[in-house]
Amino acid sequence: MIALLLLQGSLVLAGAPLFAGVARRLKSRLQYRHGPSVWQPYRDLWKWWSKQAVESDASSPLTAAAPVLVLATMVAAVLMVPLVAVDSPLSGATDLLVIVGLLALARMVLVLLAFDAGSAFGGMGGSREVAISALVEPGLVLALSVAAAAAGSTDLSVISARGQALGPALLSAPMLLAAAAFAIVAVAETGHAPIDNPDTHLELTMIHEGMLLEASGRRLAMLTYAGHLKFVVVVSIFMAVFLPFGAAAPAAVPGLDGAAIDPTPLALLIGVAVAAVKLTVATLAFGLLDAGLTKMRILVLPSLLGLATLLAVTAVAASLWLPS
Amino acid sequence: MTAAGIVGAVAGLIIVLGIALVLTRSIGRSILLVATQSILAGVAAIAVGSALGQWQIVVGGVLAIGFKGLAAPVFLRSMLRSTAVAVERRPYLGPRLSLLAAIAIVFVAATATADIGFTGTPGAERALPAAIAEVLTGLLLVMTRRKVMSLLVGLLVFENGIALTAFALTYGMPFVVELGIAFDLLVAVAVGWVYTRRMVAVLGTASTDSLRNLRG
Amino acid sequence: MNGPGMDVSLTIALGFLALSAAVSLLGPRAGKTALALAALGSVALAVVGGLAAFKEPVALHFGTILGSLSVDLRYDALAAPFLIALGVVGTAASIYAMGHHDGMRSRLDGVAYPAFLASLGLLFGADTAFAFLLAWEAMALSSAALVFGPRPGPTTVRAGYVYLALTHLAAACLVAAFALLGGAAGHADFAAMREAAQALDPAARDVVFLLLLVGFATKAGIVPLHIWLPRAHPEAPSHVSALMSGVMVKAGIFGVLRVVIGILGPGPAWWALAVIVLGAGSAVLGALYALVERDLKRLLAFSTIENVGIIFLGLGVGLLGATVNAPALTTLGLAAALVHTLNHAAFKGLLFLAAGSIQSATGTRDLDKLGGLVRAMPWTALLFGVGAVALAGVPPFSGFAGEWLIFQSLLTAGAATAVDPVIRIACLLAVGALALSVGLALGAIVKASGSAFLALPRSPRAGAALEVGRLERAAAALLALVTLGAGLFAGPIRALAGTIVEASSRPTGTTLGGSAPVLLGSYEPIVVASVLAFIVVAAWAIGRWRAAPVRRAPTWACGIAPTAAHEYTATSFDKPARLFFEPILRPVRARRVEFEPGTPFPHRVTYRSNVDHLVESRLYVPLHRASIAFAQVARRLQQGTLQLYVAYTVVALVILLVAARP
Amino acid sequence: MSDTLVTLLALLVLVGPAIGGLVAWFVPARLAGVIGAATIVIASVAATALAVPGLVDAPVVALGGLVVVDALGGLIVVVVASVGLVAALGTPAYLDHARADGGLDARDAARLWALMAWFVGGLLAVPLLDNLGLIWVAIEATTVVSALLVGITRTPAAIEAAWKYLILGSVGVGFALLGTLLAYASSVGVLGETSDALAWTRLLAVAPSLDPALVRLAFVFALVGYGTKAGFAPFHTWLPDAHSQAPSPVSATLSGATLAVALYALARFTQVTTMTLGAGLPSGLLVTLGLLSLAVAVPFIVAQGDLKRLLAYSSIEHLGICALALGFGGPLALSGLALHLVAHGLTKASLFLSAGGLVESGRSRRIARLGGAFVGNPADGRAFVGGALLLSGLPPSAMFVSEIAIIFGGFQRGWGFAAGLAAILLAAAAAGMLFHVARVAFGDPRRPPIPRGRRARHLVAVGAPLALTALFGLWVPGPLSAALGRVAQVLGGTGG
Repeated sequence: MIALLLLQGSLVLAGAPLFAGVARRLKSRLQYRHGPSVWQPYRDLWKWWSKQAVESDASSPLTAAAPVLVLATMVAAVLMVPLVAVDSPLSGATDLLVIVGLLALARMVLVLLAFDAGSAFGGMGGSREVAISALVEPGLVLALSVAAAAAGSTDLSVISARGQALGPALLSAPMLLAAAAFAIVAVAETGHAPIDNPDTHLELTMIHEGMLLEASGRRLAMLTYAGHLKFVVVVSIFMAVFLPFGAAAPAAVPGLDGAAIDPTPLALLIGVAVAAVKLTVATLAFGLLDAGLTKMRILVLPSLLGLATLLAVTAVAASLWLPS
Repeated sequence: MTAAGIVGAVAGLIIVLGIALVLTRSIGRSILLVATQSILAGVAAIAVGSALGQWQIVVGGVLAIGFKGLAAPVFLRSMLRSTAVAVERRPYLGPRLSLLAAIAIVFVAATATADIGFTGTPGAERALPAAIAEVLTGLLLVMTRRKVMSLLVGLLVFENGIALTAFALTYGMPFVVELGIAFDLLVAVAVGWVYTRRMVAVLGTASTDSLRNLRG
Repeated sequence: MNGPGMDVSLTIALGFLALSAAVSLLGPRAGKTALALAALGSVALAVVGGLAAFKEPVALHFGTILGSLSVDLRYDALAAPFLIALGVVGTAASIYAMGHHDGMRSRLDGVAYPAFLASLGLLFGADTAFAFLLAWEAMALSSAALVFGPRPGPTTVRAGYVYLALTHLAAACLVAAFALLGGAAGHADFAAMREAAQALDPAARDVVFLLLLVGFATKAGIVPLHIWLPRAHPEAPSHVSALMSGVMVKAGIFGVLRVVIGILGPGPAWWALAVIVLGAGSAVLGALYALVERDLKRLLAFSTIENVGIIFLGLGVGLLGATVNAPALTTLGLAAALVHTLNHAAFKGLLFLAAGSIQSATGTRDLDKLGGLVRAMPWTALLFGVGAVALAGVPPFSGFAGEWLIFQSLLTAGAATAVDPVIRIACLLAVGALALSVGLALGAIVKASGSAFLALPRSPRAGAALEVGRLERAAAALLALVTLGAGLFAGPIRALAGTIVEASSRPTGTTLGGSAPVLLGSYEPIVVASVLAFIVVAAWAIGRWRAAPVRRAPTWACGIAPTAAHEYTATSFDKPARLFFEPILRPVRARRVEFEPGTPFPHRVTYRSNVDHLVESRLYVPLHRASIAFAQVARRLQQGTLQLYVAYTVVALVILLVAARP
Repeated sequence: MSDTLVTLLALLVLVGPAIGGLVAWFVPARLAGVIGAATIVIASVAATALAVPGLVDAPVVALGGLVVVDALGGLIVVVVASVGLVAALGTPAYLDHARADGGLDARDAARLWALMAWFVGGLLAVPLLDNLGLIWVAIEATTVVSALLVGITRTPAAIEAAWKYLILGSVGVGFALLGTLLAYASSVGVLGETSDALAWTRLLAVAPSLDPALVRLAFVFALVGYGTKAGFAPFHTWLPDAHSQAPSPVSATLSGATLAVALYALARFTQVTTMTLGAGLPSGLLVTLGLLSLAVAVPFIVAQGDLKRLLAYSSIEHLGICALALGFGGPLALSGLALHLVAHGLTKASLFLSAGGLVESGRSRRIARLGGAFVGNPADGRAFVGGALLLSGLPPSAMFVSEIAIIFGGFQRGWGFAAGLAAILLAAAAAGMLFHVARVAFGDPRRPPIPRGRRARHLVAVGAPLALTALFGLWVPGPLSAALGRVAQVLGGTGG
């Protein structure tokens, strides 16, 4: 278990900014721009890390504490999500509801941070984030609960183990509907087009960026890095529940005392490779979305997110009548 | 003339007086009619009492004559004098309708007694319908007259009806109770007299039209 | 020493409360000692709760009032958690009141407050219908007295009246229900009623269920019977609203557990469906109205409606388990409801106390006029923060622990093949509704804490606020500790709740619950908390390692000097939500722009937006108007003519004669 | 107790008030006050002394069988005596105010005391007499005397109320006489033409053999007659006018005692009829009229504008509950009825006195103009609010106990639907009452109220009954609960 913890932790912590770079690079190339190099996020993080932090004189100690809390939550979430192997590093202690809860905790601290500086843009970003996340939650949880009800447990490791065992039969109608719903919700959660524009600093349109506007120096670095981690967490939930194939399954022959022994080193290597491929594919998909779609008007969002919830609801109804 | 014969005759007379009461408009005349009714009933009681040799019934008759025949009309007369108008100008029931009502009352009284069909004292078969007719006439008067004195007259007729029923069923109630009833009735009329004077003094009229502002 | 311990501590508790009432009669000066006695009384009640949880229940007979109506008490396992909640929140509220300026406003408060605590204590132990109803109405009357207070303004009078009238009407339903239930049993104690209830024919059982549901849902504040809650709570002094939201509202939950499930027993499936639908509706609407509320205490009151809705979801699953005779599901559902009831009692009590501190420091509850309190009131900010994270339902805090269990029970019910599909879908959709309400609640509490504590103060009073006294902070700190503890030790509390549900069902003979709740997923709060803590420390250390000192500068506001006017107020914060949920909220906007005379430049812009509470405007207002209109028409019966009245008598006589024909 | 003492007490109660009243009528005002109050107090104490043994164990017989006091009679005597005392205590304060603002002159004050003496004397006599005829005479006498009391203030409204009370009362009670007469006719066949034939003790003994047709008619007429006096709907139309226009001590006695006495007379008829025809007819009619009274009272309470009329309609509502209880029968409902009569008598008497105080200090009867009672007239204000809370059946009140007993009793006896409907109507009426009470109690007074003299007697008269009602709500003392049980047993008859 410790090996998995270290392996998955280090890989994700190292690789997260890369995926952001790849997405941005793809978007610019699709827009016939050369665009920054794929490693640019690392340079940004390092630059902010060494700069002096400036905070508003109206702010409270929360401005110092919030970035640390958000980053810690995201790192914890990374360790609780099965990515490399079927089991997440902390698989015994948490399930999908806890991870969704952690995302909510991070969001709460971020919105409070947005309030703290007393600027209009922070408030605007925070209020939109809250309203959108309220619409996202039902779709998100319902989609996941379809899989949970089918698997008979809300632990992600159990769900992905079952998915892996089922193989292609996993993609039955309810699961597909749930996957579609989750996809829409994932876009809203990670802040990509058509709901939010991750690269813009145009005050009226940014949601996630708006909350970070007042952060600077190491705080900005932490918050941006947390954003990258969040992307990995959301994608790995999607993969674990809907595309668990290839993740390192526990060894085929259970150990003497019947407990599943840790996956063999070879399986782990395959797992890492497969995870990398999956993450890249997702990044490219989000990149395509960013390039292809413009940002929707905020008042039209309920219809899109309502569609996601509707898909989830139909998935739930279908899951009762069709064998999922 | 046997006791039953006297009772029968008196009953017939009382019914006629009842019809007259319903038709008349002048309050003076209605007071006279109700007084004669009471006296007749008293006379019938005395006759039957002396015939049967029961002193209670005789004393009952005397009480009826004394209280309802004489004392009550005195109060009613003085009430009449205290107000200018002595005629029921617009009772709630027109002349034709009141005639119809009087006949209906007699008809209803007759069928009611036949329907109930229990036997009271001898001669009751004539007295009971008259009694019930008087009860209904009394109620009709109270429901259709506007002047306060007429209401009291209606009450007296209603009371006569009940006394006659008592007489028809059991030759009246035990003496103490008869005394109490008569006394209460007299005090009721006296209170009516007091309030009529007060009403004329304060409201200036004796008609119930001015007694209609306590609502809801 | 199992039995006597309980009645000794109960008499001590009631003794303290009676003493408190007596001392308060001596005059306002004795307020503090009276409240101290009330605090001791609450502690004693908590002790009784503790004993009841682990000892065998003991019957205490207080005396017969009239014929077969007697007051008997029996504190069993089910009463234990509620008593403990009452004890803890009661102690905190009393200590808070000791330090608060309107803790003991008059002699009436002095008597009503201990009476309120005592009636709640008696309610949880009532073992006969009469004792239950006596405690129920005494609770309503004493809390109404506290809401009215010595010098109530017109809004307080309206709020107090609506509260008392609705509670009294609900109590009438309870009286009818108990009468129906106890009809054959001759109103002996609950045990005899339990047998009688099984013998009732199904139609009668349905009527009893509906009456009980209306009675208990009104007290719990379930939509559409909730309109008194957001009116009464803000008018009461904060320590009383903490008790009302924390414990009194739970009397409705206790009623469902004790009477509907305990006495009436399992019924047809639509019972569970009704409870689940009501729960989901209340959760979503409660959270939605909380999000768009500007008054801090009304916001907390609406969030109580949301949390009670969530608890009803748990109760619904419990009822469902009893219907399909799946003991594991019943234990899970009821344990989830019990855990969230206790957690909510603690963190909502904490939030109301903190809100009380804000109101006494700034003199207002309007979030738009607050702001920047964190600098002047750091302690209150921290304590409100603890309550806020609990209310937001984020791990590893106590709100999440309860909601996680409710999620588990709904998912278990959804996955249970024994349940017919319609209800399984309802359970799974309830999962969506619960998720929506949690999201909205997070928005509401973030708006409240952000606009109250952070950035610049938006009114002179908020700017000049001072931290509240030591006692008030200590009381809130007590509840904060309980909240944090309940969050971390959710695992053991969960198991304890399972055993309590199972123990309280044993004497009934019906196998209501199995062992500790069987869960679909795993959630070890201690592991999650320690991982988080470790990473936070590591990140903080790395963040501080050779970092340049932080420079403070005014916020950049496009070149003009930043003022409080630039900030996002509470109203502006929930504008997107108001627009997103426009069909339900029907926001009404009034904008007035005053220009400098003769110039196109606006001198002042006033903006008012309020939300139309549909339940009230579509259901209660027309109902009220219709009843007044009917009364006006009925009053024409008495329009004054003497002759008509005599006609009434004669007509009635004729009807009676006809009716009495042999 | 020795025979001579019993006879002395009986005579004192039956004859004393008449003489006392007569003396008070012709004596100047100040002396009349003393004599009148003394008469009422002595008569009440004597009656209670006579009745209590009957309440606790075997019925008391006096004056050769003319006076018989069993548990039910004893209870009514206690109710009338206590209400009489409260009214007597409250009268001086009322007279001070009425004479101060010119409503009554010295002659009227003396006359009021005399009439009050006769009124309470008549009411005390009814439960003692063992003769239905004499009971009717006593009730008619009280009606006539109270008619004089209602209109004593000579205002147009008072005169109108007095007339309506007199006419409607006489018509109603006339039917009661018809009922008594028919009962007498039915018993003459069995007992012969002696005055015993009207003694309800004998009637009860010989009831099964009475002529059913006559008894049926007798019950219907008695129900209409005594129903009018007890204020059952639809015969209630005189009650709001009379109780709201009468001086407050008079309306206290009217509401507290007269309605109970009328119910007592009706209860006697119900007993006899139940023994003869079985419980079917009486309980059916009583439950119907009870529900009708509740239903009629609710809209008038909800949309009421006048303070005293509010209390009058609440009396109609509470007598409706008593009719229900009498109709339900059974030990629980009937002991609830007994407790309810006591509690309602006490609370309503105190409420009318405090309402009188509020009307005087607020100088208006309109509820809308009587705001700020707590500030303007704290003594009466607090008493009124406390009394109203007790009246609407909130816990510390004995009416909470009795209403639950009656509703539970109703379900037990199979009247599920009626009892359930009654519970809802009661709550609606209570909600209406609380709405008006809140308007009166809080807010700031519209006009500077004149400080009412804090006459100690008025405060005792208003406070003591409320304290008693609250006490009985929490703890019914041993002897009282035993007495209530005996009343229920007596009322329940053998049917039980």
